[in-house]
Amino acid sequence: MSAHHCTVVDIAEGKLDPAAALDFVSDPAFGGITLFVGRVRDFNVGRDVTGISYDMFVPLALNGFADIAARAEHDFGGKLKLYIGHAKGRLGLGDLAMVVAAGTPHRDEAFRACRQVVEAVKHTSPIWKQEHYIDGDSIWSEGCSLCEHTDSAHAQHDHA
Amino acid sequence: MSAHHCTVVDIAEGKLDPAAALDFVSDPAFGGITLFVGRVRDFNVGRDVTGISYDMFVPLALNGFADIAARAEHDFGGKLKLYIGHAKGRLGLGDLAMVVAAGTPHRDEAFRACRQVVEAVKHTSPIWKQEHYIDGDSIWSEGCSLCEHTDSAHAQHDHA
Amino acid sequence: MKVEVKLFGAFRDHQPDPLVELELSDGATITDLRHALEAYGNAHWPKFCPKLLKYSAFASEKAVLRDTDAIPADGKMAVLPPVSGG
Amino acid sequence: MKVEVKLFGAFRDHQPDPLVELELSDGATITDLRHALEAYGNAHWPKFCPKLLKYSAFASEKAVLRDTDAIPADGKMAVLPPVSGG
Repeated sequence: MSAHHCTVVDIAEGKLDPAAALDFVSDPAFGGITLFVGRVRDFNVGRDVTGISYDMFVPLALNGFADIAARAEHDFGGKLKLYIGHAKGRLGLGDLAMVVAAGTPHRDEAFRACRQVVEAVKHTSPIWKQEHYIDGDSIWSEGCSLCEHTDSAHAQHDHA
Repeated sequence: MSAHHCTVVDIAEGKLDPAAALDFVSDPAFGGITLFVGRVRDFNVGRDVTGISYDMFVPLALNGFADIAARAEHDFGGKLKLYIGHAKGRLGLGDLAMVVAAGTPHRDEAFRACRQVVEAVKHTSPIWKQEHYIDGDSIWSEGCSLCEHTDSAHAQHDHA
Repeated sequence: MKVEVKLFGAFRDHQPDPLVELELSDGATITDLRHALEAYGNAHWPKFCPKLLKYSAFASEKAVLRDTDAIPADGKMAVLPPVSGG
Repeated sequence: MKVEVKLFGAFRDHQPDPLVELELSDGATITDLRHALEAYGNAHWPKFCPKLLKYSAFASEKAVLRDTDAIPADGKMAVLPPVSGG
């Protein structure tokens, strides 16, 4: 599946690069490219945030990214290139947590494929976010259960 | 309206820069950034394309971009930064025709604002596309009428 | 009043200079301008397509105008065929 | 069989080493593992929250497993609390 690039970048070793994502999904046959960047912001649910740590089960996450890409390819046809990248480790304000890009012949598919992949990564990837606050407190975010018995009953999750 | 940057770049003088668009819409309070890039592709409606010329009524286009941004700000709240850029002149394959970026606190608004702006630019801006084909022929694309009396009856237009 | 009409898109193919000068009565509307440009096109442009003009709008540098609007006093107008940006 | 369970997310706060070793009977299922980890948590983790475990899934490096699935032969498992990527 050379049309899709899935990566996890440890913040200690490097940063996610939106330009590389755009380059990867560019193609002479593609007129539309949509990119999503998730950044660590300074405020969430009423508290001042100083950073976010991302814990991740890397091999399963990469397997899942490949599954998500295969699903998008099925849904949007073969003329699709995807870049799926997520950061790992302790991120500071403004650091990039997630970069997803989709390239397709036409813009509608690019927007929809990008959105579908972003939602799938956020709701199904084995990634856990711990927010650090200005008062020194840290809290693991509530999230989406991956249990079959809670399929339709997500634990409450925020939309960061 | 310093939260929005609207620009027209003549291909003879420079290129649209997605990185500049991402930088412009980034903000410590924003967790979601969505970017759209429209590129000249090599094939359209069954013909091999060698390039596209964009004609534009620049002052009216820039006025329209500002209106589009104001409308998005109204629809998605004040916590929004937009970058709206369009190229002008004779573009070659792979050149960037359009770059739109939206930054917001949460991703849903970023996706929706970016899409809304892209559609508005394509359907209402005084910009005209002439495709050049490998056989030497050139054709002005059909488009969306701006006449009030054809409001709900667009002339046929392609979705490049 | 003298009205200058800038040509865009497919209208540019009709003549090298992308500007047409028309003479209209003072207080003329966009509808009057539309008729005057149609007459000009029929007279001067061998490949003129009245249907394209029918789907075209008229605008100043600030806004697209309605058919019932008066032509602005400076007489600086543009004719906008159906748009195809992006 | 010996089963190694990697801890992620909030489970990491319970102990410095993010790995728990459990002894289960051969042919044990994910449900058996769930019960064994609950017993381990109750015994060793003062702040253990059974409700979080209830909403947690179990996975190999390849896939999330169902409660009725057998534990893979290599016994290498991970417990996944509700996820919050992005």
